[in-house]
Amino acid sequence: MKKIEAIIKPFKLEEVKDALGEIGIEGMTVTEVKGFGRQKGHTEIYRGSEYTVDFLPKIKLEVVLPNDRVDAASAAIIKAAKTGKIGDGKIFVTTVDDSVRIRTEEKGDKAL
Amino acid sequence: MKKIEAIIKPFKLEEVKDALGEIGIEGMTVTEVKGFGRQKGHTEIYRGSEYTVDFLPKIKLEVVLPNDRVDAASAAIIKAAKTGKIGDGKIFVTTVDDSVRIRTEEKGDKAL
Amino acid sequence: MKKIEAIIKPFKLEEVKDALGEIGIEGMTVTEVKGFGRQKGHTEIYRGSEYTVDFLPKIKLEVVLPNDRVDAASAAIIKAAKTGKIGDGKIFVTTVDDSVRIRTEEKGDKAL
Amino acid sequence: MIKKFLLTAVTAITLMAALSPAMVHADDPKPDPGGVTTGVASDVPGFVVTAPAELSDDDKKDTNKVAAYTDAKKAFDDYTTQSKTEPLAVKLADNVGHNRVAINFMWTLVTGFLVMFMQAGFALVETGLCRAKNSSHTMSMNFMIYPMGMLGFYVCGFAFMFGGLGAIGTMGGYAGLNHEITLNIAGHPFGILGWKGFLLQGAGYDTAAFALFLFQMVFMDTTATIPTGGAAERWKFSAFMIYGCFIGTIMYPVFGNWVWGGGWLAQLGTNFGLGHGHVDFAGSSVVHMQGGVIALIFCWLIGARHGKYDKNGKIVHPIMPHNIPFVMLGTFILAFGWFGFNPGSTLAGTDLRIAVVAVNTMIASATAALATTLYMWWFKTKKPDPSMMCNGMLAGLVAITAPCAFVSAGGAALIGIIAGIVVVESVFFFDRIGIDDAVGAISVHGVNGAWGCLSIGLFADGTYGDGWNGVSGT
Amino acid sequence: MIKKFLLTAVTAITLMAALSPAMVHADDPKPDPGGVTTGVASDVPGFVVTAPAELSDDDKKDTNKVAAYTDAKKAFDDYTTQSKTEPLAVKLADNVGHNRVAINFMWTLVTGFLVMFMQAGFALVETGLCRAKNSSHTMSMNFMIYPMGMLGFYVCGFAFMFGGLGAIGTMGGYAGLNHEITLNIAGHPFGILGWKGFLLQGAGYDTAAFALFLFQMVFMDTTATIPTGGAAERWKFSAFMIYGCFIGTIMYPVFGNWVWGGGWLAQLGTNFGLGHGHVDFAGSSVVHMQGGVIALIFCWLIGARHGKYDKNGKIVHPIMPHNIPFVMLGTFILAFGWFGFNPGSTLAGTDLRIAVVAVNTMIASATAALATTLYMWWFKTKKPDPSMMCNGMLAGLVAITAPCAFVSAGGAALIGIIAGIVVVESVFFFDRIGIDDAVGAISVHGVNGAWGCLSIGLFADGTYGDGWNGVSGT
Amino acid sequence: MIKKFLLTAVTAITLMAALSPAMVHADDPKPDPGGVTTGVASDVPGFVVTAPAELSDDDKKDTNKVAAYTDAKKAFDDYTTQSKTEPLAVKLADNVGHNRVAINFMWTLVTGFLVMFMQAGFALVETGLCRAKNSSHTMSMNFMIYPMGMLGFYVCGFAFMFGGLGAIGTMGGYAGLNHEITLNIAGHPFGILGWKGFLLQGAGYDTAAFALFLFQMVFMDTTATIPTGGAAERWKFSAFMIYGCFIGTIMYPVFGNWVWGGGWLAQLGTNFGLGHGHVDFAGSSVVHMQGGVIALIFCWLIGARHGKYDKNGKIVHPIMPHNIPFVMLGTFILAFGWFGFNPGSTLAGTDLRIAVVAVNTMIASATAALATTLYMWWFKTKKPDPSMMCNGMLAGLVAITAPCAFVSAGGAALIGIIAGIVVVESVFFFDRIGIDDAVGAISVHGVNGAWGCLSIGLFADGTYGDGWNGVSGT
Ligand SMILES: Nc1ncnc2c1ncn2[C@@H]1O[C@H](COP(=O)(O)OP(=O)(O)O)[C@@H](O)[C@H]1O
Ligand SMILES: Nc1ncnc2c1ncn2[C@@H]1O[C@H](COP(=O)(O)OP(=O)(O)O)[C@@H](O)[C@H]1O
Ligand SMILES: Nc1ncnc2c1ncn2[C@@H]1O[C@H](COP(=O)(O)OP(=O)(O)O)[C@@H](O)[C@H]1O
Repeated sequence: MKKIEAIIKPFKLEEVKDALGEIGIEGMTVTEVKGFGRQKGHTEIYRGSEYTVDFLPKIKLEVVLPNDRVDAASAAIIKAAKTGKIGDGKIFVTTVDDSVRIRTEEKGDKAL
Repeated sequence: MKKIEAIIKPFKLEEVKDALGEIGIEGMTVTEVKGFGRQKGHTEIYRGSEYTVDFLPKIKLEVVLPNDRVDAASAAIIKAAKTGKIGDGKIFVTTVDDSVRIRTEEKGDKAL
Repeated sequence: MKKIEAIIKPFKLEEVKDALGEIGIEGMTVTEVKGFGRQKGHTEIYRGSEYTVDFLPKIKLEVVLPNDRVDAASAAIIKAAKTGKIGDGKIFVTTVDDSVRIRTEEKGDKAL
Repeated sequence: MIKKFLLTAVTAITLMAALSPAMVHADDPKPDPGGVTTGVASDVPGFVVTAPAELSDDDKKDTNKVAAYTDAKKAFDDYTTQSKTEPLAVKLADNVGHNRVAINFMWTLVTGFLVMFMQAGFALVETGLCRAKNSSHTMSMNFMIYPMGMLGFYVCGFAFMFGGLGAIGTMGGYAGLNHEITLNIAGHPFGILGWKGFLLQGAGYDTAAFALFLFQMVFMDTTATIPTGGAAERWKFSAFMIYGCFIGTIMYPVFGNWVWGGGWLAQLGTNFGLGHGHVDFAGSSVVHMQGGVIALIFCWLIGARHGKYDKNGKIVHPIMPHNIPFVMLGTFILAFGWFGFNPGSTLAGTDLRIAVVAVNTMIASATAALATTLYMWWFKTKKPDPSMMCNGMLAGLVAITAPCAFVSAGGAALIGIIAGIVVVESVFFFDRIGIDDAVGAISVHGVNGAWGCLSIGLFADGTYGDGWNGVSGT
Repeated sequence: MIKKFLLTAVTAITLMAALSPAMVHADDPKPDPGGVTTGVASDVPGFVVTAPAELSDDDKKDTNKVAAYTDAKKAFDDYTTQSKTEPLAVKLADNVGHNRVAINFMWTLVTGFLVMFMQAGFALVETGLCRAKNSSHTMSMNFMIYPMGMLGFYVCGFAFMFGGLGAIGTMGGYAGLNHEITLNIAGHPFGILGWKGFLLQGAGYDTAAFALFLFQMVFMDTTATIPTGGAAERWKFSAFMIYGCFIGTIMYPVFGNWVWGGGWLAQLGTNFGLGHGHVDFAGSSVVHMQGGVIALIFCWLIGARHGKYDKNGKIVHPIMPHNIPFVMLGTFILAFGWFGFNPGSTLAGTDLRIAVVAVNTMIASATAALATTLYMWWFKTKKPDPSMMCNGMLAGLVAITAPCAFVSAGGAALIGIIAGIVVVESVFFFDRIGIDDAVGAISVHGVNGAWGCLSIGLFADGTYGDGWNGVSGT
Repeated sequence: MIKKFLLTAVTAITLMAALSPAMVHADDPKPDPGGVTTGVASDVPGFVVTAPAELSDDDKKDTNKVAAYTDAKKAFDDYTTQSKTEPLAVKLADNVGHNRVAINFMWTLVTGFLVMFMQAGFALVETGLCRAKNSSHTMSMNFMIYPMGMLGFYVCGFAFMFGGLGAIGTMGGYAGLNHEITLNIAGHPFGILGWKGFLLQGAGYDTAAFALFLFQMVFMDTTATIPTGGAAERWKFSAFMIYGCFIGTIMYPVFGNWVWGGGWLAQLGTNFGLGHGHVDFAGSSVVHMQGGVIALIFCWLIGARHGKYDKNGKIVHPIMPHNIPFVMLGTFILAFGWFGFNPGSTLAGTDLRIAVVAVNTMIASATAALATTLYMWWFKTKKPDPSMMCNGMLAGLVAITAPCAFVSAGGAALIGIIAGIVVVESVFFFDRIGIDDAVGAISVHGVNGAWGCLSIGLFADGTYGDGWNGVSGT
């Protein structure tokens, strides 16, 4: 089993979720995160003094799925999340040794 | 070393923490996440127009522990988090290559 | 490729970010989490009844980087995040099989 | 479904009644809906001298009655002749009377508006002290109790409470509300319930009656809002709506009639010589104690909120307020509204005691807030507790409500200090015996409402209150 | 850059004009800036008897005119002789008149303050109903409309609207604002615009004119704030500032002059015998319908917010309120301010009808809120909807604004119920046809403003309103 | 622990004193706690003619003194005879006087309530401008300053400030507070401190004195709340409580006595012919400048908040407001309360200048808010800054506070514009020199308070203010 961790722009969440839904991936977990990368923050002025806002709001999407579904899933995510502008985000794939569905204690791929 | 990532229902956090405490696991990190899975969201009505709330609040629990403690820990989590109703959540186990305690720079299992 | 997951004290974020910047690491993702460890929470009193606050606010920093940069990065994080008081946090290193930059679909180290 | 048709039918009938202009019995005093005839020379205290009532035959045997009669007759004759030589003065007197009544109207209305604004204060305090997930529910309860209570009071509550009030002295002396159902027990009249002015029609359709309605209605709403605080976070909205129907129609008006509507509690003085009978200037007992007791019953019946107590009743997780700024803004709004609550109860801007009442209210709230803060800080939890500061100030305000017009500033200060300490002990007490009161309503309003009533006897200094409940002397 | 210099130049000139003390034409009534001469015996209704105007020759042929003249003459002579024998009464009359005018001043000012506070209510309702990310923008729009509107009204709006008002009856009868531009069409005078009292100078620098300015200015600001709610979340701040310049200077005052400033809508009665002409006691049409219509145009022109509708106009994502407690606190502040809005429109604390007006306002708001809640709960969405409860109460308040002084409590209750149901239907209607109104301003103010005007005819019960717009009889 | 016993002992003694009814010296004017004798014929301006004081022998040599005496004597005799023939008029005069005093009481109390509500405004502005983690602390400071300040003022502050005030002209002329400690320097009396009315007892236990207490107390609390804003987020709560004890007892009353209590600053006019002496209608200097200066000292002493400045004093992280809607709601509440602050300072609803004062206050707040917004937008930061908009409006309100009764609307507009620009410059200035003022209190209250005082001289237009501080002529 593999885990896809995708960092995407917040307003893209709806599209990415639908894209994954279309290829039959129903389960995912989403976290609000703050990203810092080549997409620089911007400077703001408050009562005459400047300050930079460098952490930008992003969404981290985690999907655990069987190995054979990884490429299809990441392709779907890329297609939905891509705007071509800087800061579109990243996809990281890591190996998951085991997974369990708490409700039924099913293990492995069945648990997803 | 292994990392257990458990996605559980928010009101179960207290019980899972106590369950892990009983088997001597003191350290863990908790994140508020939004889950999407077989447990469908529900439709709400606001001023006459319907909208679906499909992301449900869940809690992600991360515990890094030596390999030999993994099974005991996940059993404890399952026992505490299980309600038998859909949406109880998942447990994912991944390998951690190394870990360091920042305060003392201890490495490996001693760092947990 | 490797992923460094650092759990640090919130007011240290600025310093850790600058420290990583100095050794050329530009991209990272930050999440607000709640930590539970040897650093016990403290008991508070509200209208005469006591309650313990056991989950303390922490920041989780995730940086994916090529294998040869891992040691330099974790050394930098430790130097910046260390206060010597309990609860400074942990660093976990895990392997990342693959990574993709959504904007350009570049793969592997080039994607970071 | 039947429930719906039932209710639509009831509303239709009440509206038919509301619209049909009920006639006024010939012999009843004529109501003045246009506000044209209210406020005349007779409202100028001590100006118009009225002819004394004719002596009955046996009265005539009583020499001092006869002497009193002749004096009054002479004064009346002098007045009549003199008013012929001073027609302009007499004409002017009508306007002076109208000005006086206008001042009293304005005072009653403006203070009434301030008391109405206290609804927002209660809503904020209760929502702030509860959890964020329940803020919409708590706010909506506080929001809907205002219209529900008002309509109940409009349909029949006002008629029950003030149906038999008699003349509204300060606002033009309109005496159309003159029908009190009275039981005669052991030769003494026991006023039970008023029975006039339903739907503010007929005898009720008079400017003075309307002003009284507004003032008394916002008082009723204060009582209605207190239980929504006590039993917050566990009250099904539909059950709450049913409670809303009864508070304004029956629960408040009946007790209100007994104390303020000329009912038997007020008649205790005249009937049984018990001083002035049950004295309550601005409603520590009628409004706050009643609200506190209802809150106590609800908290008791519904039981505590999940997770607060473990099996054997020890507090495991105190349920934390989610927004302290809301709580304090709400308390400030309540303190601001309370300036309408106490001084307004004179129903007369021309009664200059309002300055003393306002200052007493302020002083008591200050000493109570300070006493609670220091008591918590030094003797109880070793730390200043923001939510208790607010409960302290509110306790002071509730306690001073009954005695505010009868005590001096020093008395008000002392009442406040005791209220401040009593509220802390009673919050702890109710927590200990397992009654989960979300906002401390039982302690602030119930316990301190009682203390307010007691304090009148202890601290009244006789500078005000002559002729209260028909008994002369302060 | 030129834009900046242009504007600084304009401000400099206006300020020069503002400071230079404009002179007052000799024959015009003398303004009283120090408030010393306002409020004298002539303000005591029915006290001073003035000499009747001399009869012209042909008048003399008309017997009843002659008879009327002689009676008036005799009354005048009696009064003059009598006032010689009662010098003290006459001297006292000045003070009684001053007291009466002081009561009216105080009532107008205090109710004016209450209406000013409604700005905070509108700001909270609008900000609460929009998304958190726009809360600063929505609050700032609501904040800046207050000074922008005021300055526009100060520079020329007040002069346009009340330039030709004539005597301010209740506040000392100052008649300096006497210049109305009138068109003569088919022999009838059509008042179009006032033309006196610019920058509150010359004839405008009088205490009564200032009191009127304060009261009418906060009314204007209520109209100005409504569109900021309707078109919230998509209005560039600079475009909003431009709107701010025009609402106070031209848009509101012109229509206001026609209805309240003695313009042709008010003259419909005297000109064409259409009853009292356009009657609007407290501004359902002038303030609320105007605000609602402006909101409708803005929402239509700017279009809906992104994401709310999909291509073919079906609502996909209703944009959720981010803070219900703000919305309900705002609605309470508005209900509190409304006690200034309606009763204040008498501009007279001595007009005791204020009590009836206040109670009618309260009852209508209650029945409307209840009607909306039950209608939504039972017939529409099967669940109580907090935001609609607030819209319901506001709809009731808007609807009762025009008829409030002319109807009985029963009438007010019915107006409220219909308003409560109308607002629900109209919110759904506008959502369906794709006009995205962030806070329901069009339905609450526009539609219910219209309903308010209609309801006067239906429910007026003749107990008040004699001599309105110069036409006797109620 | 001793600290606790010490304090409980002190409270016990003060309460003993507070309760014991202090006796009133025989020759002192009798206080009227019940409000029964206040407001009589003598309160009707120009009605009662009092007998002139007997001439001393050498006076008799001065012919015009003699002539003046005879005229006064004749007027008195005419009045006495005439009042015999018009007994009804004289009787009526008492009621007209009572009505007049009641109007003044009501105005002073209602405006006093509005000023009390400003506490909530200050609390919201300060909490909104600070960080969320400190919201409880900032709110609690603002909450507790109200009772602390009040009790200090009640115990001795009021006596120090108004002990030697003399007759309270507008509210029944009670002159019991007649003991001012005066130093005689170079033949001129320098009033330093009042010494009567401690614990509102004896001479203090009078309705007029209580009304004055309420009004002046809420003014003192405004001064007390300003420093909690300036030095927010870094003030230990216990240290704050100690500050709270001194502001109401010593700091404010001493300076207040000099300006308003008949002290030497007010006597500058009569002593040294310096015009009317230090004129301050509603407290730009007494309240705001004093608050601003105290805030300056606290910010300076405590130093800046961590993280705002780097080592060499450059601003690295401006500390951002956490809740703009709070700030703007607070500013609206302050603007609403300010209608009580300025117009209320006449202590007389019958002084019709209140309308001009209210409008001037409004206009100045509008021009200031607009000036600040445009100045920031165009010249300083190229973007409208919500928090500066609020500071601008508050600066306008503070600046107009002193001149509000003496200037025309144009003058008020200009004072506002200058205040709006001055506040921006001074916020930037204090930031630059390293004084970290969390809410801009120093600039808004201190600097603009000074500007308010200066502006009286520049813009007064002589339509009001005759006889101010005992010097005739405007
Ligand atoms: N090395 C990294 N490890 C973890 N997250 C990263 C890394 N680099 C970038 N990110 C995340 O991806 C987001 C976008 O990356 P960025 O470099 O700004 O744009 P792009 O990837 O399009 O060049 C960042 O905001 C950050 O959240
Ligand atoms: N493939 C997945 N990857 C990551 N998280 C998942 C996955 N599937 C489910 N989850 C998480 O587990 C939660 C519960 O799963 P769900 O399918 O709703 O119920 P159950 O596991 O009981 O069938 C989801 O809300 C989601 O947060
Ligand atoms: N086993 C673990 N797995 C994941 N996170 C942990 C673990 N142990 C500690 N943490 C995180 O590290 C933080 C600091 O650890 P703690 O034991 O409190 O202090 P220290 O590491 O200095 O002894 C904790 O608050 C928690 O967030």
